[in-house]
Amino acid sequence: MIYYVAAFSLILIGAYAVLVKKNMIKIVLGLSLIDSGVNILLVALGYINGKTAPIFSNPSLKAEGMVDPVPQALVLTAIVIGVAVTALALTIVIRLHDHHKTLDISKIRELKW
Amino acid sequence: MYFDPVLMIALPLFAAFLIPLLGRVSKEIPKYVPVVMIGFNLYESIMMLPHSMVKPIIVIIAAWKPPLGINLTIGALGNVLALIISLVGFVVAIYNVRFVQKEPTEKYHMLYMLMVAGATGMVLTGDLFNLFVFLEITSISSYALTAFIRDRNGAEAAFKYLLIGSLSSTFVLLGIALIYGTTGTLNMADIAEKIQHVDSKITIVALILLVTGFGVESEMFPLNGWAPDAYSQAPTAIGAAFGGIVVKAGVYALARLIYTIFNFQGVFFFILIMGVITLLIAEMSAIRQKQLKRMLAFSSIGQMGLVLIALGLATVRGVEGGLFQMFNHAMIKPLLFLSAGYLVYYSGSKDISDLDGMGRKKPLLSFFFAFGAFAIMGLPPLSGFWSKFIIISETIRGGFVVVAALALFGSVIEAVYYLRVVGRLYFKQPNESEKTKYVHASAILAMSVLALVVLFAGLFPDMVMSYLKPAATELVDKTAYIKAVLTAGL
Amino acid sequence: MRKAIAVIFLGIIGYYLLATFFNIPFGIARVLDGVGFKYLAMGVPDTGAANVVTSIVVNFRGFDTLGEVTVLFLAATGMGALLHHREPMKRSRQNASIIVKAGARILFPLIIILGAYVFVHGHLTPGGGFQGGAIIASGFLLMFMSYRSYHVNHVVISRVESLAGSTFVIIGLFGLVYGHSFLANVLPLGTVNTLFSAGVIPLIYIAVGFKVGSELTGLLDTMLKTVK
Amino acid sequence: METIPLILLILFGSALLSYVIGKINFVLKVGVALAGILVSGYYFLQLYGQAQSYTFRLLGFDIIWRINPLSWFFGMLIFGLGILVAIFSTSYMKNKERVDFYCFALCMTIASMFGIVVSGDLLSFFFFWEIMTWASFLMVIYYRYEAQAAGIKYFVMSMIGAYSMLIAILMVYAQLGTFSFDALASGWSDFSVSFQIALFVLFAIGFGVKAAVMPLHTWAPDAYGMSPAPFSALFSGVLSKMGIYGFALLMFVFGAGKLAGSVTTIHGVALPSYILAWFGALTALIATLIAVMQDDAKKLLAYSSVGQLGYIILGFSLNSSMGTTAALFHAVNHTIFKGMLFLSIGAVFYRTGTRKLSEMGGLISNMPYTFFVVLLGIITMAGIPPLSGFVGKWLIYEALLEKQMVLLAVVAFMASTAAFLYCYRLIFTIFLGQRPPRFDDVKEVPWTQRAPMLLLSLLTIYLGFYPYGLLNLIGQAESTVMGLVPMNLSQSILFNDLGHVSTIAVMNTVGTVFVIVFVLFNTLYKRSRKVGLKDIHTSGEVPGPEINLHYATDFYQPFSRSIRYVLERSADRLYGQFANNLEGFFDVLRYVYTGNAQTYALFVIMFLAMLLMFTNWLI
Amino acid sequence: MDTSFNLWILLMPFVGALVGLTYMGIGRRIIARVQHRYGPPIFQNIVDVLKLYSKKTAITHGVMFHLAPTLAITGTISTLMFLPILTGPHGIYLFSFKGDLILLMYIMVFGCLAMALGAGQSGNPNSAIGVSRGLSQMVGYEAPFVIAMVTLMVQFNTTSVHDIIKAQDSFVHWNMFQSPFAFIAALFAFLGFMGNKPFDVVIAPAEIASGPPSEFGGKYLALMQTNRGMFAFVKLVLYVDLFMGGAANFVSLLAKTFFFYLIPLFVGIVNPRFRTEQAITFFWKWPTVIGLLGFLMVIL
Repeated sequence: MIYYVAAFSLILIGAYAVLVKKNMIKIVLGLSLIDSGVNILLVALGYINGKTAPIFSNPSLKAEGMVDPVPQALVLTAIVIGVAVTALALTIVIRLHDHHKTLDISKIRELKW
Repeated sequence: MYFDPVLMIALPLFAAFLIPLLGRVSKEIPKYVPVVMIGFNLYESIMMLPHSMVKPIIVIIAAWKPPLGINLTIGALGNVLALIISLVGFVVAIYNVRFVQKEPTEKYHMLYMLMVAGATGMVLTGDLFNLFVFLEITSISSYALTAFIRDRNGAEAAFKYLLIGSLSSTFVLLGIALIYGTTGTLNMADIAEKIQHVDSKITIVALILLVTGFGVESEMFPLNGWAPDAYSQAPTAIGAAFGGIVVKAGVYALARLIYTIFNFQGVFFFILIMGVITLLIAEMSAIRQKQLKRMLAFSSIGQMGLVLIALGLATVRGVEGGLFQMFNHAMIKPLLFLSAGYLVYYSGSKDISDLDGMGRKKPLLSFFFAFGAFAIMGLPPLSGFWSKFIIISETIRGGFVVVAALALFGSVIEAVYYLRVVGRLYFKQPNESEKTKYVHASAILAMSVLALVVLFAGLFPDMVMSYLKPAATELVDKTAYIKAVLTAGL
Repeated sequence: MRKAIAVIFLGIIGYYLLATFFNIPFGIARVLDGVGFKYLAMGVPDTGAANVVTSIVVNFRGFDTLGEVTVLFLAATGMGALLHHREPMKRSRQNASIIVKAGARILFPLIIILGAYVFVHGHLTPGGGFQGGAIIASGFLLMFMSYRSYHVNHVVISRVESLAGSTFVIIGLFGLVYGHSFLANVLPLGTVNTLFSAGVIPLIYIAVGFKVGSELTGLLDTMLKTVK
Repeated sequence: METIPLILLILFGSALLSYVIGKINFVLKVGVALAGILVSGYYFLQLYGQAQSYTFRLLGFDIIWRINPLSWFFGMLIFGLGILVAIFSTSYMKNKERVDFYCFALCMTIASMFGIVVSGDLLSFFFFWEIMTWASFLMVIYYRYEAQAAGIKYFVMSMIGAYSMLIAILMVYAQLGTFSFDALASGWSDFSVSFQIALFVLFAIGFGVKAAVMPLHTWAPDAYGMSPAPFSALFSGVLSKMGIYGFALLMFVFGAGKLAGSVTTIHGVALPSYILAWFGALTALIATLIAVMQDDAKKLLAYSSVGQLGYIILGFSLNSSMGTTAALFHAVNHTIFKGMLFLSIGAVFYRTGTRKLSEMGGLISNMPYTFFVVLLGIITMAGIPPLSGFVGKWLIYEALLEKQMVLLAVVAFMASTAAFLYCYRLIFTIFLGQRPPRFDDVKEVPWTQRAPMLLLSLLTIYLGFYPYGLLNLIGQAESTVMGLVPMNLSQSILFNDLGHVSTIAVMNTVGTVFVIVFVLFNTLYKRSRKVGLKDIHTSGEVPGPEINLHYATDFYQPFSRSIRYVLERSADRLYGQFANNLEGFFDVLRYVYTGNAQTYALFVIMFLAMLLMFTNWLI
Repeated sequence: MDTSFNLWILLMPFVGALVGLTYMGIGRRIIARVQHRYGPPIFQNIVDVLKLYSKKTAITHGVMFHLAPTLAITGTISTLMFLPILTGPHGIYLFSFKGDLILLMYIMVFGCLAMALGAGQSGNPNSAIGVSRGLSQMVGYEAPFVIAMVTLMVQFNTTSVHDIIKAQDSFVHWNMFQSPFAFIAALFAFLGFMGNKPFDVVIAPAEIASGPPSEFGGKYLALMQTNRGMFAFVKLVLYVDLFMGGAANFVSLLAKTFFFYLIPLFVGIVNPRFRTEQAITFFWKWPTVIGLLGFLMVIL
């Protein structure tokens, strides 16, 4: 259970950062926090008590003794997506900084109504 | 004869990887690669149309049968939407060839092609996580394209879109995690079958997470904060593409969700209500807009609201109307955006008030804009009328007379602000006419293709409807879909 | 004010999500006939890869990985498009201390070898293309941080990137032409736990490794270009 | 190829053709338009007695196009005035620009009107209704720059009308599952009372906008005023009749008249139609009072036609055979004299270039034919006996008295007397009185414009003398389509259990008396001396050329002071204010998009939280 | 058609004109008597008309001006034709069986329109102002008149004048007593019709030089005067038919019509002139209210 709680607390802290923090870099950090939270959750879903990683390094290992591999595959993809989004977000933050000379998101509100 | 449908996604990706290499060879080639690739997609979806009407074409990837491997299910619905996306993509690609002058054109074309490929992927895939991956491809390319114009607002719009888009993708991921946690499979048909046995408390939360995620992409009311900025600040061609492609894929995903995967009756009524609210608020804020493109953005959100209403009706005829409306919107909105782009380009400023008398200086452009405006308002001889008529008749048949009245009130508002712009084009004294720049031939070709399709669909609606009926039936009763997918391998 | 609203609503969401997740029992195999256990059962015999996760990532759900690679490619092109020749910001950046420079010179080749090892043995040991590429990129990051003047030749990076990406797709097309579906495993599986086993998987993972490695270094390079 | 789709094809074809070929030269475009209308008119005449019908399926709905006496009757109006307007506009539009746009809109409007009249089911009815709306909208905005406001107001109001009608149509479709008229006619009685009333109100709003019933009429003066003269003749003459055709359908073919059984009735008429009667009567009175005060000729005629339409609606809502005959007869009258007057105003505008009554005067010697046409026009409009106007008025009063509707009769009478005021104002300020020097060399309009006007005026005389041909046609339409007992015209006099008038006797007496007096008066005396215009009794000193002796501005100043109350209440300003604060409300709504990315993110989170709470509470 | 009928058709206009003019002569003498002077002989009006007829020359301002008097006279004569003048055994009905009350109400306007058109073409601003005042006032007094007429029609459930006359068979059943409110409203309207003092703003002698007919001279004026006389006679006969059960023989016709002629005369003598809007609002206040009271009587 503790893993779920950990994952969700990570997600909520990240979301809090996104919603409240003014500095855009912190927002992007919040986003990546949420990503990592979700990833932890995904892996936790696949875990089965008392079983090992799904790698048949030596023939003696049996299929029953292994954890569910699919969430781990999904996490792999999710992490890379997280990286891509964060990279793009940071580029856009750089561009915004070029134009607006500030990182405070509440100051960048020209497109409204 | 059609090639293996997976090429519709594989080839564009392959071309995207190759463009940097080709770029070295000669500066000109990247410009035409998207046209070729999306043209191939168009050819492919047209050729597949007769087959998919009869029985969904199941394409197995990596030689593993559906529940294990990923598969593309090209049913009537998927095929129709793929056709729409590739048609709009093709037309806008033609428009792009000449319109994009700014330096990293090579990268622009790559991003554009991948966006179209991502959207096609979303529409065709039969696997939930694969849908998420293609959603990510489409949204990331849209983030990059929104910020493509190097001015103050482009980056701001892109950041808003990115922030909300990534939030939505996390919710989708959470939803997928929840579904996998309870059903243990990722194939849509498989999930649809196994979801009944799961305790309804969990499935409803999964549904909410997924609906919120895809709702952001299909511009439901509280979630569409990003849409007006993204549409208006993106380059013209991309604005048109947003309306025609990205949002379509989002709405398809939402429809696939509520119709096939979950069967929870309350959600239809909820979608209906959200559709009406989206329509009204979008139309009401559109009427007060000062800038042309931002007004078109709001009107596009309004049209999506109408589609959501149609989807919320949960009857075959209603879904048919929704699909027809999607088709019309996909044809008309790019026409409006492209002509608006040129009008803004010539009048020098984005504001509507500076469009006075453009009807005199640029008669052809203003004619296209007026034609689009008349079509979107739903005036009889054009196709907009039929789709709106079917949707409203189905809403009233479903008993939601108040909803129908509100939708009609929305379209009256829409008529007002479109007429104001058309009026300004034709009826105001043209201010002094500075040097007249000519309109690129490729743009004219693109717009006239769209206009002809709209007129043709308006005069012969039965032709279009004959393809939409099987699509709607396939969406509404999911048993056929599940059976087709799960027995594909045997 | 905004803080209060945010906390309240996040609390509500947290409460409800946790409530639903508590219904999902942790740590026991909830769904017996789930896809995961099928993969475990047929993972080794059918794909020949010892590491079942790799076989899922590359073979069973290879299409996802293709999408995956395009996402990364997109991020790289996006960054390239957005940060196109803008004049870099003026910020002082002095060289790292001598210890770091010396250490970096020694460690750099080792890191590259480790990365290569990881993505070559993707189908045997834990890790694979993505992890290996990341390690290689971290090696380059080390060099960037230690030497102020160090920068990578961008043309080579993008060429490697495209080549790797296109090899991935070409292998897929091979599957289509020879096997009966895109990304099908065409080469012989070979014996389990040996280097040349599990057919196409190692080839794909090597391509992915190169791609991820070059892309991440490319990202770092464009980021660094923004600062003189 | 059956005649009905053939006619429609020709009309729509000629519309497109005249626009496309129009680019080449002038004669072709107007020629094509005129040819198109003439040929389809010829085919239409062949349809006289037949009851043809042509059905096909479209989008899963079945479309029926049929012709029956009632639709033939209205088709006659369309083609009658349509052909004359086309002939008139061949010369009127000679040197104007954008004539191909004009011909396109003209043909499209005529085609869509014919479509409405011919359609046998609600879907094609609505389809052509919308085409008519935007085709006439194109025409209203013909004079580009100042016509935009009028055009948008017209378009929005007719959209509102059309959409309320759409809701009614679809409610019917929801209940009956089919659009066809006869299914609706048979199914109408077994709807619940509240459903019937809802349908009645929605349809009434839809048709009321087009027939310019009082609260919904604000678009009419601007739209008629702004559109080019020949089209405004068609606009008020025939286009408003489509609203009347709608009412005819609603009251009799759909059977809203049978509503009486289930709803409280007054004087044997169901409450909703009684209220409609009051709307019609008040429209007649108030529109006429406003018309008296207008200075622009077209606005005056526009308000007057709103008033006359009020009469027709009054006739329909009486739900009696006499009432319907009165309404249909008056509809024909209205088309004829409104067509005449608008065409003659157009002719005057064609020559003098101005429509303001105060700027004109004394054109009788310059344009005698137009004067004669306007004279006959106002005599018919005021309903003075020898001409056909009186017959229409007589039928309406008989119908009202037959139903013992006393107050309505008084209001109708008052409206027709007040009508007399603006008739005189129209003819006096333009043709009589002193002529401003700049109009001295004004010539008469060419024959292509005079012929249609004169033809129409001869028609009023013929109908005044022998209306029974037309009354038979109406009787035929009533008995077959509307299920009403037509008026008996046995002894070829207007007969009703209350009283009777022999129109032949009236015409004969007036004619012979005039001839006798004229002969007596002229032969006994040699010709009298003609004096110049300025040579008048001004007690001695001769008025100089610059003194304006033409009393035209503020013609009914004392009268306007006495009806000040009515003039202040203008529905137009009311709608204007309503639209403004509606738009103000929209403005407030727009501020939801604050522009701050975090607020949007907060919206998403709130949406999710609300949803979770709601569904959790639900399950 | 028997000869007496043809004879009456030719004679009746002249009889009407003579009776009308003599009433006007008598009226002028009565007004003079009230103003302490003798006033001209009774047949003064007839003599003036004959003098005007004998005039050789006359000026005209155009076609409409020339036709106006003829049309006016035609209007009045044709109204006369449709009016049952003498009821009873050997009554004079002329064409009255061919038309009904609504026809009469409308054909009376024919004459006024003709005169208005003539005045319009005369080019004299005074006549134009006179016409506009006349028309506005007409709308004023039309209200009570119409209410009275409609009450009668609804009460006897007929629109033909003959049935109304038949319904008033005996003295007691005259409409004057049967429907008093309608009668009073009609009387107020009658004041407006006759255009005497309180409501003579139309021809206001001082202000606008005798209003519409100011430009008419010579034989046109003559025709105008005969028309005024005949029109007065027509209105009197109509009122007699409607409210006094029509006249059996000529003497009772003269008596009844003279009784009606005196009412506006006496009212005119004592009252100053109303402005146009005062006149209109006057007619729309009390007379209309009384008329509506008549309604309630009929409906209940």
